This record gives sequence, C-alpha cells and structure tokens, in this order.
Amino acid sequence: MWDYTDKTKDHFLNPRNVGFIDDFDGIGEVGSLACGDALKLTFKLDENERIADAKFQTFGCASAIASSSALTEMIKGLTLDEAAKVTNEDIADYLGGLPKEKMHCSVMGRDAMEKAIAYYRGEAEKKIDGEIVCECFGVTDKQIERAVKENG
Amino acid sequence: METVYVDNNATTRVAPEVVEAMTPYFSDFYGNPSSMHAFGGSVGAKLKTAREQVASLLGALPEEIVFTSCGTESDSTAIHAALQSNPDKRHIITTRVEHPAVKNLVEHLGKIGYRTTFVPVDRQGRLDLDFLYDRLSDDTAIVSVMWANNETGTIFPVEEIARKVRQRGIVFHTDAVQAVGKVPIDMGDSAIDMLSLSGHKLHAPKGIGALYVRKGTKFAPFLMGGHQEGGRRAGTENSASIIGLGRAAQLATEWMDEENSRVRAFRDKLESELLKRVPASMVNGDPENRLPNTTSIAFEYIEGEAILLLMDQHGICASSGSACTSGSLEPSHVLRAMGVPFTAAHGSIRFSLSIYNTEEEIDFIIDKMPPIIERLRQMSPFWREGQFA
Amino acid sequence: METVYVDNNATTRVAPEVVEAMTPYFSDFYGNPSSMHAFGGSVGAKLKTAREQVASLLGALPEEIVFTSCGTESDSTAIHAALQSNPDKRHIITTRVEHPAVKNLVEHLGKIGYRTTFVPVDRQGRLDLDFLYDRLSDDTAIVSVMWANNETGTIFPVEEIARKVRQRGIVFHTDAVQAVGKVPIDMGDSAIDMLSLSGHKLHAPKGIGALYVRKGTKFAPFLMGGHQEGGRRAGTENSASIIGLGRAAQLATEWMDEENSRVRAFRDKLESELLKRVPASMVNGDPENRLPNTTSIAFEYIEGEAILLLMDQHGICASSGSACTSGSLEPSHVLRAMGVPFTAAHGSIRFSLSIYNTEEEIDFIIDKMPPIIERLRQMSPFWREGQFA
Ligand SMILES: Cc1ncc(COP(=O)(O)O)c(C=O)c1O
Ligand SMILES: Cc1ncc(COP(=O)(O)O)c(C=O)c1O
Ligand code: FES
Ligand code: FES
Repeated sequence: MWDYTDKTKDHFLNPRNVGFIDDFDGIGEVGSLACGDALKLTFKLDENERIADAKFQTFGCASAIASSSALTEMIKGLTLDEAAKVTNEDIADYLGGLPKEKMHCSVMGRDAMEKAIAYYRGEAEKKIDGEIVCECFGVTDKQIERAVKENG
Repeated sequence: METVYVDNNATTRVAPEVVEAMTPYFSDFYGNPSSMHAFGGSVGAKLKTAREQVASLLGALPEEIVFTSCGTESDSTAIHAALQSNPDKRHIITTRVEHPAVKNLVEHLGKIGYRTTFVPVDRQGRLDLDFLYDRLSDDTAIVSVMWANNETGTIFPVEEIARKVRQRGIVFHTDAVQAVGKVPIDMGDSAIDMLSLSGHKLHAPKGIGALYVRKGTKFAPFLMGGHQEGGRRAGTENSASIIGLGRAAQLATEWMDEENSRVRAFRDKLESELLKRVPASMVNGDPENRLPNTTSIAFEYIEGEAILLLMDQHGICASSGSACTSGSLEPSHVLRAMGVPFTAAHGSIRFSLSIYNTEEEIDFIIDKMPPIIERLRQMSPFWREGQFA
Repeated sequence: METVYVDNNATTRVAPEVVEAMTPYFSDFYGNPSSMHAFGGSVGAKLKTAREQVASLLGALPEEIVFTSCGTESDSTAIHAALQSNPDKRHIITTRVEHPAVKNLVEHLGKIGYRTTFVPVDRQGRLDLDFLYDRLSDDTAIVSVMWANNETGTIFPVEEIARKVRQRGIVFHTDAVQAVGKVPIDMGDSAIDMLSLSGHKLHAPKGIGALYVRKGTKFAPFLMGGHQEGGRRAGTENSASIIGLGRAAQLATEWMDEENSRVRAFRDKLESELLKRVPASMVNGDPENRLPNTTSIAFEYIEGEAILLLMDQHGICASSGSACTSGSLEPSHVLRAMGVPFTAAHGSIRFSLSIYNTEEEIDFIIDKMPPIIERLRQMSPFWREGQFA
C-alpha cells in the first residue's frame, strides 16, 4: 500500500475544484489511459489576468486526483506567468510529498497547466501532435483519443 | 469500523483451528524433526500426519507431497525440475495469464536461451487450446497451465490439456494455488505430473506451500543442501506451518460443500446486484468455468486504486489486479491478455470471498459500491464522453 | 521426564516473546502487506519495523535486508546472485567444512561446469588461509566462507578474508546462520558483501531467514515472480514470521551479553567436567575461536547414534554431526575434513546451549554422561584395544 501523507489523503477524499468550466479561457488535456491517468484542466481569468477559477477532471489513481486538486488550489490568484512556474515538485511539496513511484502523477498537472496556458495564448498546437504524454507506456495522446473512441 | 474482507485470493485468514494446531510447535515442541532424539522425533511424526492430510485433500500419496515455502517456490521448483531432468529440451509452454510466479520466471528463462510459448486467451479469458496443442514438440520440456486464474477466477481445462500433453511424453505442471480448497481435486485419477499450492490461500499461514510430484516423475531439487523432504527440498522443516497446512487441508475438505454452495451464492448475489445497480459495469472472465468465490467486475472510466481507497474508507478490502503486482502502475497483464479495453481494465475490482463472509457483509458492499463508483465518475473526464460514445 | 535441550545449533525454542509478537498476524491482522487497503497496509508497516530490527542486530541498513524462507535459501540466493551477476566468471571458492546448504550446492555447481575450490582445514578446524588466497583469480565469482561452524562452533576470520577478497574485486558471502545472535556483528564496518541468517537458530520460528545484501552489491533474485522484497525475493511475505524474526533480533541484542557470559560459563563447565570424568574424550575444533554456546566432544571407540539414544533415555537432546546429515550413516564431513580419526569422529557429540539452559541442567548432563559412555564402551570391541594402543 502506498504511503500517502494526510494532506494527500485529504485532497483525494475531498478533492477541491472538481468539474469543468464551460466558458473557460484555457483548457489543457494530458494523460494516458494506458497508465490509468488522464487530466483535463480548465481555468477562467479575472479582469487582472489572474486565475479566478480552475477546475479539473481526472481519470486516475489517488495521487493523480490529489495532485490535480492541489494544483487547482495553488494556481488560483496567480498570473499565467506565475502559474507556469509551478512545478510538479511544488505540487508534491504542497501535499507533503508523494511516494517516488507516484511522482510522475504530479507531472500531469504541470503539463496540463502548460497546455492550458498555451491554449489561451493561441500556441495550442505547438507540440501536441503525437506528443508522448505518459512516462509509463510511451503512449501518445492521439492514441488515447483513439482508445477512448474505440472503447467507449 | 469493521473490516469487510473480500480479498481472499490475495491471502486468507488463518483459521483459528489451524493456529491452535500450530501453537504448541513454537515454544513447547520446537525440536528439529530430523533430530536423533524423541523430542525432535515426535515432531517428525506430526509432519507425517500433515503430509497425509495434504495428500488426502489432493487424492495423492503422502510421498508425492513436497513441502516448500510458498506457491512461488513450488512453481519455480516444478519448472526447474522439468528443465533439469530434461536437459536436451529447450522449449517451455505456458499461458499469457499465469501468475507472475510462472510468467516472470518463464520470461526470464526465455531471456537466457530457452524457447518460450505463451498461449493466448480470448475475451472471456478462455485458452486457445489448438494453439497450445499445435506448439507441442519433441523439444518441449514442460507445459505449465494454471488451474484457476487468480484475478478472474476462470478455471482452465487442465485435466484435458494434461492428457494431451502426456500423450506426447511431456511433463505437465499446474499452478493450482487458487484452486486447492475451492474446487475438488483428485490426483489419483489425473494426468497432471506436478501441482503447486500455497497455504495462505486456504486458511493456513503465509510462508508454507507444497508441490505435488507424481510418483515416478523425474525430479531435481531447486533448493539444495540438507536431505529434508526426501532430498527434494533442503532446509530445516517449517514444522509448525507444515502442521498448520495439514490441519487447513483437513478443514478444506470439510468446507468444500459450503464453499460451493453458500460462498458461491454470496458471490452470485454480490455480482448480480452490482451489475444491476452500477451502469457501465461488466464481469471479466468466463462465467461458465469459474471459482465459486471470485468475481472480477470492471467499472468503466475510473481507476482501480481510487476505487479501492474509497472502499477502504468503509473497511472493505478487495483488490485490483493481483496483490503481487498492485505495487506497479500497469493495468493487469491478465486483463490485457483478454483484450479488456483500457478504460475497463483500469477500473476492475476483484472481490474474492471465503467461508468467513456473512450475508450482512455482502449487503454492505452492495450498498456502498454504487455511490463510490458514481463519485469517481463525476471526476472522470471520460465518463460523459463514454456515455455518448 | 524433563527435556534437557542442548541441541540449539540444530534449532531453538521460539521465545515466548516472539510467539506473542507473531500471534495477532495469523487470524486477526492477516492482510497481505502488498494490498491496497489499510488492513493489509498496516501489516506492511510492521514489516518495516521488523526489517529495521534485523538490520539493527547486524549494524546494517534496513534496505540491505532481504527476507527469505530459511538459511538454506539465503545461501542459495547469495551464490546464485553472484554467479548471475558475474556471468563471465566460472570459479567458486568455499571451504570443506561448510553446511550442506553451501557445500552440496557448490558441489552441484561443480558438476554442471563451474570450477570449484574447497579450502581445507587443519586438525583444529582452522582454515588454510594461504591456500584460499592463492586460489583467488580473475575468474572467481564468489568466495563463501561460513562465519562459524555448526558442528564444532569454530569461528573463522571472515572479516580478514573478506578484506583480501574485496581487494581483488570478488564478492564475499558468509553463512552466518550459527553466528547471528551468538557473537556481535557489525556490517557497517565490514567488507562482507552478503550474509545469511536463519530465524530458527535465534529463537524465531522455523521457515524464516534473511540475506544481508550490501548496498551496491550486484544482485539477481533466486525466487522470481512478484515484486516483493524490492524485487529481490518473490512470494507473499511471511508476515507473522518476519515480525517474529524482528522481535527475535531485538531479543538477541538484549541477550548478547548473557550468551557470552552465563551461557559460555555453562558450556565451559560442561566441557571441562566431561573431559575430566570421561577418559579418552577430547574437544573437536579450535578452542580459541569458538561460539560461546557450542562444544563438540569426541568419546572415542563408540558410536554417536547409540550415545544419543541413551542420552535420550534421560531426556537429554543433543546431536552428532549436524541435524541435516544425521539421517545418514557417514561420519560428519566436518570432522573428516579436520582429520579426526574415525574412532573419534563416530563418537562425537555436539552440545549446543542457549539462554534457556539452567545450571541444574548442566549438572544433570555432567552426571548422566559418564555412565552412558562407560556402558557403550563395555560393548565395544575397540575399547580395550584402544586402551593399550
Ligand atoms: C551453518 C548453517 N548454515 C545453514 C543452515 C541451514 O539453515 P536452514 O535449516 O534454516 O535452512 C544451518 C542449519 O541448519 C546451519 O547450521
Ligand atoms: C495463481 C497463483 N500462483 C502463485 C501465487 C504465489 O503464491 P505465494 O504468494 O504463496 O508465493 C499466487 C498468489 O500470490 C497465485 O494466486
Ligand atoms: S499512473 Fe499517473 S501518469 Fe501514469
Ligand atoms: S550404522 Fe548400523 S551397521 Fe553401520
């Protein structure tokens, strides 16, 4: 059994900001069904270009859910430049640490953030096609989309 | 909070009767059964009884039982024995859905120069028997097919395969770790040469197992050293645990009917109610040929670890994939071999019951599962998409 | 009749404290430590403590401890690991006085193509170190020398050997099954790469052992399958016994002084009184470097089994040769390697004490032995001849 911190458990059992912002300003989707983890992040900006609201949906293990929840809490009130600097280590630190085998689950949050910002800035297609998004299996997001459609 | 334990394919409660049988052999009758004094010798007599009890559960002869330290050791011993006694043969056949104790070993042997064949299964987890029979050759040293799968409970036609394999003069081994104690076994009327079992799957303690080796089967020890177990397994006999396994074998005989009636009925109720109450859920495996205590249910679009941890909040203990591999992040190799889609494989939960389960526990699980699944699906980015796909 | 147990090198009484530590893990906390529920996970936390306790007894790091099923498996694992990780090297060095767990394995490896060297000992059982050092070569994969001999208690200079062996970049393993718990061990300040121990020699149960593997030592598992023990030993963890071994390691630390004072004094008294009261008797082994609990005494011109059976009439439990080989009729390979004459080797009895022995028991043995020896000698055709020889 994984050694999760109390804070990780709390963010898993009571995740903050679950959902989808319909009139989002930015959206980022990363992950792989193959490794049991996928994350969809949406955010809305306020008039000062700070993140007013952020929501996530996660298909994933407890640490993926907790990491997503933590990330959405952490980025609220930040400018996009500030949010872009949040690393997966920051997310893990916020949770009081993650088991090392589970560190990559927090990478997803960071990657989703990056993509959501790119979307907002109109750079969305920059490096998305066939990008390897999951360390576990080397599965690309194209494959995921296909898998979702095929198996859905 | 009460624990509701439905993870008996991972490990079982040691029966209090077994603990009672073992306890005197720790601090009171602790002598070495191989010793030349009555104090140790009397333990030797108890081991003889235990060997008879295990033999009797299998319909075997006492001298066909070799005690080992676990199911994994039994599997390793069987495969090594076949390879060592047939040094000219370099081919091993097994299946794609074996426990890692066989699968990882055969994969390793493949890397060091053996030729290996992994027989595929269909979407229901049924073996492709023609594929297997076609691959039998004069170079085949051993065919190893599990009796029942630990994740889905699917029972394989090992007796039928063993007969075909024997006709070709090839050794047949079965990993019966999940079958022993759950379904009747009679080696007296069988073509199987070797059979593995593990104590902790049938209410004996962890750290004790046995390998059945048919009289006349060529054998070579895996653990070398002292002359214990008739030279077939070295190391001071684990007397307390062997005695416990003997008692557990006796209990398994007594409990066999209950396992196949009451436990089966509970499993069936759990399964049909969950399928009814939870949309987009389905059973993994062959519903026709299945262990009476096991059901593997795929809850689509969500992930197994998250489900287990929420179940854990209610004290419900189950498993996703096999416990051995749950440390890893990959979806179960068994479900992948069956072609279960990733969205379903990831959210598959194995419920495995035992005679200790009560109807209240089953009802409790039936009550708690649907909201857990619903809650996680609300978080899942695939759930809505899935519904409309 | 009371049992007077002085056969602790064969196996020991499980300490009641150890039984107490283990018992909850059979029927109450029986979860699989690898499981994804708190019920199993809490057992995992206990295994962590046990690993720390065993590490602490050895002055090692917790991650350097691999739990196995016995001393024999630890030995096999060490030797296989060294051979697998050094596939180009084909030479193994060990001694002529190893336990069968090492000796028989290395002999087998010699038959399947490895080059083997068995280092001889002198009449006191001391190793010919120059012989050993001369044989070290670039082809040597492993040197395995036991820490202390099970039959005579002779302690070998393993640290000195390990340092020389390390200088040559060769792996050094020691079978410390008889040493752990009897003499202080500190792997923190050592050149030994791997070390075997067995629970049932230090008041833990049978069927549990450990292998110390120094951090950074190249390793390959012997038992393959699941990912337990960090991928170094497959098979569901024997949680109750591991927890018992942890507790026993703790007790061994507490008892170390007593083992080396009271137990040693009892052993010395037993030995000197028997030598004084029984003519034509002598100690086998190196009196300078010896385990505190062991004495092997040769009663010339009579045969060990007969002595043991008469001792058994008084409830005195001891051993001739090792328990493992006592099923065979050959004189012990250890005493033969030392050049002990046949007339003396056959009549050698090993007394091995533990902290559970009392002074009354020692006096009882001192009292009962001389007439037993005398009685058998009256029957021996060699005895008179011997007297005049
Ligand atoms: C020196 C030595 N090595 C190895 C062993 C084997 O230990 P086990 O019986 O636990 O396999 C023993 C005892 O039997 C021993 O005395
Ligand atoms: C089918 C099967 N084979 C082998 C094993 C290995 O048994 P053990 O953990 O006792 O080594 C298990 C359980 O873990 C199993 O389910
Ligand atoms: S398991 Fe979370 S990213 Fe692979
Ligand atoms: S031991 Fe009985 S005849 Fe040799």
